[in-house]
Amino acid sequence: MPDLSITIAGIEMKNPLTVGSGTYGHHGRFSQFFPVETMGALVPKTIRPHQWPGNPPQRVLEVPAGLHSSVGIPSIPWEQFETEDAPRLKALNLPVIQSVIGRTEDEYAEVVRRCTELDAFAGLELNLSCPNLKQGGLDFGYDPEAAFRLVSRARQQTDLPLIAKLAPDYSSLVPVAQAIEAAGADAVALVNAPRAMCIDADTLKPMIGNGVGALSGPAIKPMAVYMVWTLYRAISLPIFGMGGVATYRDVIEFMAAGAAAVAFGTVSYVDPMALPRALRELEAWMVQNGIDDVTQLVGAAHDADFERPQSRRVA
Amino acid sequence: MPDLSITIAGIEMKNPLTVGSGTYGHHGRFSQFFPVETMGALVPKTIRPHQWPGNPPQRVLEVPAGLHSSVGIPSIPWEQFETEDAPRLKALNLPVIQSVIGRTEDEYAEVVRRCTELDAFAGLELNLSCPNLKQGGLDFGYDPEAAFRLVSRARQQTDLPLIAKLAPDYSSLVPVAQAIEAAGADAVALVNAPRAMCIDADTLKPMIGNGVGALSGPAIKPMAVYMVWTLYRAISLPIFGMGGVATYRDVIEFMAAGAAAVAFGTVSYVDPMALPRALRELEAWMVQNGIDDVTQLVGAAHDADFERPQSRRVA
Amino acid sequence: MEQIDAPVVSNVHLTGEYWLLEVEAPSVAAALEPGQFVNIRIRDSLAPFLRRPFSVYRVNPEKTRLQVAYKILGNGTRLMKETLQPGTACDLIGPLGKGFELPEDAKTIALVGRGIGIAALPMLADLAAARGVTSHAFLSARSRDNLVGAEIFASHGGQVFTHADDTPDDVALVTDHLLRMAESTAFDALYVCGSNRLIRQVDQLARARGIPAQSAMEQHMACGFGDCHGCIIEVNLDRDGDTRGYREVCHHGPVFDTWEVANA
Amino acid sequence: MEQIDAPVVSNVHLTGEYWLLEVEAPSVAAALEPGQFVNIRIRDSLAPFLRRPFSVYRVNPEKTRLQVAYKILGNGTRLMKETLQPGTACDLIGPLGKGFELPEDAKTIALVGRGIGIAALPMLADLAAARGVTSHAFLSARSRDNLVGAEIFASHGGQVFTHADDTPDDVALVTDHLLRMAESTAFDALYVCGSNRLIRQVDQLARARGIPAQSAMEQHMACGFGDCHGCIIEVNLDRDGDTRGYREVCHHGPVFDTWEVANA
Ligand SMILES: Cc1cc2nc3c(=O)[nH]c(=O)nc-3n(C[C@H](O)[C@H](O)[C@H](O)COP(=O)(O)OP(=O)(O)OC[C@H]3O[C@@H](n4cnc5c(N)ncnc54)[C@H](O)[C@@H]3O)c2cc1C
Ligand SMILES: Cc1cc2nc3c(=O)[nH]c(=O)nc-3n(C[C@H](O)[C@H](O)[C@H](O)COP(=O)(O)OP(=O)(O)OC[C@H]3O[C@@H](n4cnc5c(N)ncnc54)[C@H](O)[C@@H]3O)c2cc1C
Ligand SMILES: Cc1cc2nc3c(=O)[nH]c(=O)nc-3n(C[C@H](O)[C@H](O)[C@H](O)COP(=O)(O)O)c2cc1C
Ligand SMILES: Cc1cc2nc3c(=O)[nH]c(=O)nc-3n(C[C@H](O)[C@H](O)[C@H](O)COP(=O)(O)O)c2cc1C
Ligand code: FES
Ligand code: FES
Repeated sequence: MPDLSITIAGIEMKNPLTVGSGTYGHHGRFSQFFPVETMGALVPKTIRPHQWPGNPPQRVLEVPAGLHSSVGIPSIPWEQFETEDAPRLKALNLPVIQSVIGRTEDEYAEVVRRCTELDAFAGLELNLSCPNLKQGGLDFGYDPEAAFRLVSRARQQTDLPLIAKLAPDYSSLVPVAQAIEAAGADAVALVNAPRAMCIDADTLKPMIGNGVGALSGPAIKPMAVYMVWTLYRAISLPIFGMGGVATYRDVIEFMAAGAAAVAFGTVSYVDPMALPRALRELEAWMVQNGIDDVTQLVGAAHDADFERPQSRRVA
Repeated sequence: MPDLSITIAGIEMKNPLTVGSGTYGHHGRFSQFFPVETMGALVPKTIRPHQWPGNPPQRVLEVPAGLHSSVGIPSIPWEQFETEDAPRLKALNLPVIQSVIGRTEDEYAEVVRRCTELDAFAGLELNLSCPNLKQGGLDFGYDPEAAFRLVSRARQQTDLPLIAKLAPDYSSLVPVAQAIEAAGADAVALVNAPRAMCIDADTLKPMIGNGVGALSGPAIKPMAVYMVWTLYRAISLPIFGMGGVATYRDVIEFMAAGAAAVAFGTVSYVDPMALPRALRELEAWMVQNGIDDVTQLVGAAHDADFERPQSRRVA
Repeated sequence: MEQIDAPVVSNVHLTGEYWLLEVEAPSVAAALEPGQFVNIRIRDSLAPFLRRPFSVYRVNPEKTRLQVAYKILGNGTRLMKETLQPGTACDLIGPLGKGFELPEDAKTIALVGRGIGIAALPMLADLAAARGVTSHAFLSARSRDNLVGAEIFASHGGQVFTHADDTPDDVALVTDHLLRMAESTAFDALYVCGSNRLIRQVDQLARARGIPAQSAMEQHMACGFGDCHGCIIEVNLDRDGDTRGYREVCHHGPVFDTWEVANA
Repeated sequence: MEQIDAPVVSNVHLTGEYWLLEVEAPSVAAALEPGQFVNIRIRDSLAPFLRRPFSVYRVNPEKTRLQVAYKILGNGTRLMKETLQPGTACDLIGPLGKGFELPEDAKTIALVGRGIGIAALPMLADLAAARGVTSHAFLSARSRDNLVGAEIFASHGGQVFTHADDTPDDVALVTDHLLRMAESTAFDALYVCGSNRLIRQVDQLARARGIPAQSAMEQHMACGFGDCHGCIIEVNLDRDGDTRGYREVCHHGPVFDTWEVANA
């Protein structure tokens, strides 16, 4: 029996598989295709510190090898999250990493503090894909200084492992990740779904209610793998890799690029058993290839003589 | 008969369709599926000012709804380009916009000067997707200052219409485009194919000889449309739009987002008649919808009350 | 709700623009209620990428098979017609969503459908018949040959009124028949699917009579089982329409009370 | 070179892991030379996205049809087997690339193939026979039932030597047969496809005898017609291998002289 367990950002996962926030269940409620405890850790949908209905319809649309969506992170009232969802999540027999977002630095700090107080989570993920309206609408996660401040303030609010989640951006990727590392995050997660738009040739208007949406699914995988590979060379923090993962081979691909844990996202809508199947097949593949510890795969695609920056905070 | 002609960056095109540099023919030689004069303008593959063999094999790979490639812009010796290709291009009965690249600012300026002297082209396209090795390998096209200097120097070397071609990058998109506009370019082209990587789960190594490659084809279209839409709101320069275009509906989509001309790229490898078919169908669609001038489509997806920045240099 | 590989029994032309897919799916068929839907993965492939949601048209009396009546619209339904043939299996998730409620004491109901929206109603007619409830059907379509399943409604003994846009008759909307019949008939509940105009008319009649009315709704879906938050429509949260909110069609619906969706 | 919709005549199991597709393609078949290839779009769809290149196995005597022998490898070839059935048409570009050169004065040639590489050779054997050239075939595969097309080579009267890895015999490589025969036979040209080891052996023999030798090569392709620069392999630019360079398989090849590719 190969060892599939990993420790990432101090969180012990019995296997490296998890889910992309927002793609598996509402906060405390999940589809029941397989036991949630099958995965190594659960990342529920991002929660806001205030109620929010989300974006207007139409919210989802099929695009080539992917999904175009703009859900807008609807959030239930905080009291409901606190009294209904959090206890249900806490009762689960696996680490739960709650994803959070705010519209301002203060809101980010606020939701981190509140989530910490709930004492229900193994870690917190900061969803940095929020437009920073004070700075012309560029995502917090695209701006090294904004990201540094956000993570620093979150760090002050919590002793829980902190993961910062980035959307793909070529030019800011490395400086932002370095800023996040310097600010005391314990891990990074990437990629969040990049921004996208589809225009209807009949109406000449955007097809999604919000106009601008995201792109996810297999279409983005080659970009996501490149981003993980690049960050693995640039920072010492462990990486939650994702973007179009669908099979055990995709899991291996992301791990070889440098991810310590790998998340299933959009694929679960289409093939809800993709994660448990990949887990089984990953294990079989390891047996077949004589790999007895899954951590051996992490970063395996980097040149033999390549040395990773040394990890500072993380075991 | 609807009017399909456009004038972009001072270049008169009898229709808005063109090809993405590098996806239609070698410099002076094209596949003969349809007369090259069918399109509104021809953009041949990027030329370097010096000979270069290009990247090692394997160079291309199928990925979900797209192509992963790393050809590396092989270039024939300049003398050969000058004596064989340029005359052939000049003899064509359509505007030819030659794409150029350098490894340094000096090389960019040099190749712009030389191409201008050939007196064979209707315009020049600066391919800014070259890693700026002096600046840590970030593409010139991701750095507003580098892009400003490149375009300014190119501007000094030529009176030909100058088009700057960008790869997709969320955070630098607008500042770079503004820098390009300020430096005197006549148009922008986007998107070049974003960087990507595929790792083989059998060997745990990248599948492409160069390790890092590009992603092109329908997979990237929703991102490309978003980028065009964003730039249309931010700058006044006309836009050559591309990224995954395959049908006349994609042409309409890019034009509605803000492109004045639209380029067919990867699709031509799979469906070499895609461009002439789209042209026919676009015209039929215009007749059916009572649109008598194709320029009416440009930017049609923007809100009725949205006003575009005023064009400075361009008719 | 479960995911199964349902062997295809048949996949044949139904009428007009519609096809009928029948699959072997005992566990799903046995659990299905009228108005619920299934979500079909047409091919294990990236194109089409998403599943396609369809109302269940009918379940056989043994509850071992289910039928879907579908219209060829785009790439997914075209491939559905071409590739789901006997000998293959169909990857299907179901039953999904919340079905129609047939009040315990109902005696007479009206089923109002337009176009492919009619496909959500035969199973309800079957249930009504089984419970001894009389159902009258009011069907409309753009053309006569697209009046899907009229014979099913007729077979249960209720009246069937039809209206086709391409055939001149004495009504403007098929609901004119409904309103006329309602003058002399006490309906206990109304059901509607396929047109916002019909929903509004049915809702008005229901309000006037103080009887329940429900409608099956559609929205683009990514998952179909409540995970993606993708399939919302805006609904009335109160009968006066003073407060509005979003509800997921796959989870709170596809069946809504007409007062919720009358101005959707 | 042209793009056509070629009606499928048949698509049947050939032997071992191989299938045989036959299509109606008069203009392409008439223009084809042995060693050239066609590029097939299996479906008008995003999956598979790229075309798939295949050597032409044979052309019928009337030159109206062409055959492709293919191995089920991945998604593309699997769909090729499943969907290209009589009644459908196959979107095909061809003839592509540069074929084999058969010297005007050749009398005796050797054809050496391994695995699916053999599929590039029958058309050359047919041409040789038509020109009165004797061709001897040297075929190897992993297993006996994968020795594609042995009967074709035999039908032209030359000798056919085979070697299957799963069947013990007296040679290590099928080229051992070639070397033995070469002791008593004056070959005028050698042709090889399917294995780098075989190419090296054939190249050595050709160099020793001062005769031409050619090999058909493979590389991943995006376009197949010279537009993408994608399908290069590294080749010797001189016979000593002192200078090396890249050449596109679809344009300069797929047939190369063995000295070009002996250490590819
Ligand atoms: C609960 C529910 C029940 C339905 N029942 C039926 C039925 O019984 N018979 C029937 O013919 N159709 C039904 N539909 C509509 C059916 O789902 C669409 O016609 C089908 O998805 C079209 O797929 P396509 O690939 O052919 O079309 P395309 O237009 O190519 O599809 C592109 C995308 O849009 C989505 N889409 C297109 N139209 C609709 C629609 N009306 N509703 C939701 N998504 C859509 C597709 O699912 C796909 O993701 C139902 C829809 C829902 C939500
Ligand atoms: C000039 C030429 C002639 C060929 N002749 C034949 C033939 O006669 N019979 C035959 O069975 N095969 C032949 N091949 C190989 C054939 O193209 C591949 O087996 C086929 O493309 C595999 O597709 P797939 O989708 O089943 O496999 P996958 O592995 O799923 O394909 C994934 C991608 O890799 C490419 N690919 C995989 N293997 C090869 C390969 N060996 N060469 C080039 N591209 C590859 C595919 O085209 C596709 O783009 C030839 C290849 C070339 C270049
Ligand atoms: C419908 C939808 C909703 C999502 N919601 C969230 C979210 O709330 N928070 C978040 O961090 N990421 C969210 N994501 C992004 C995913 O977690 C993931 O990062 C992204 O989709 C890329 O992975 P994939 O291609 O495998 O889906 C969402 C994605 C989709 C498609
Ligand atoms: C194989 C290949 C080679 C390319 N070569 C060039 C090039 O030389 N110069 C350039 O500016 N863009 C080049 N491109 C990018 C295309 O012109 C285009 O910008 C990009 O592929 C996006 O469009 P598409 O998705 O329609 O292909 C190349 C793309 C491919 C796939
Ligand atoms: S379709 Fe995913 S929540 Fe309804
Ligand atoms: S496959 Fe495109 S150049 Fe050879």
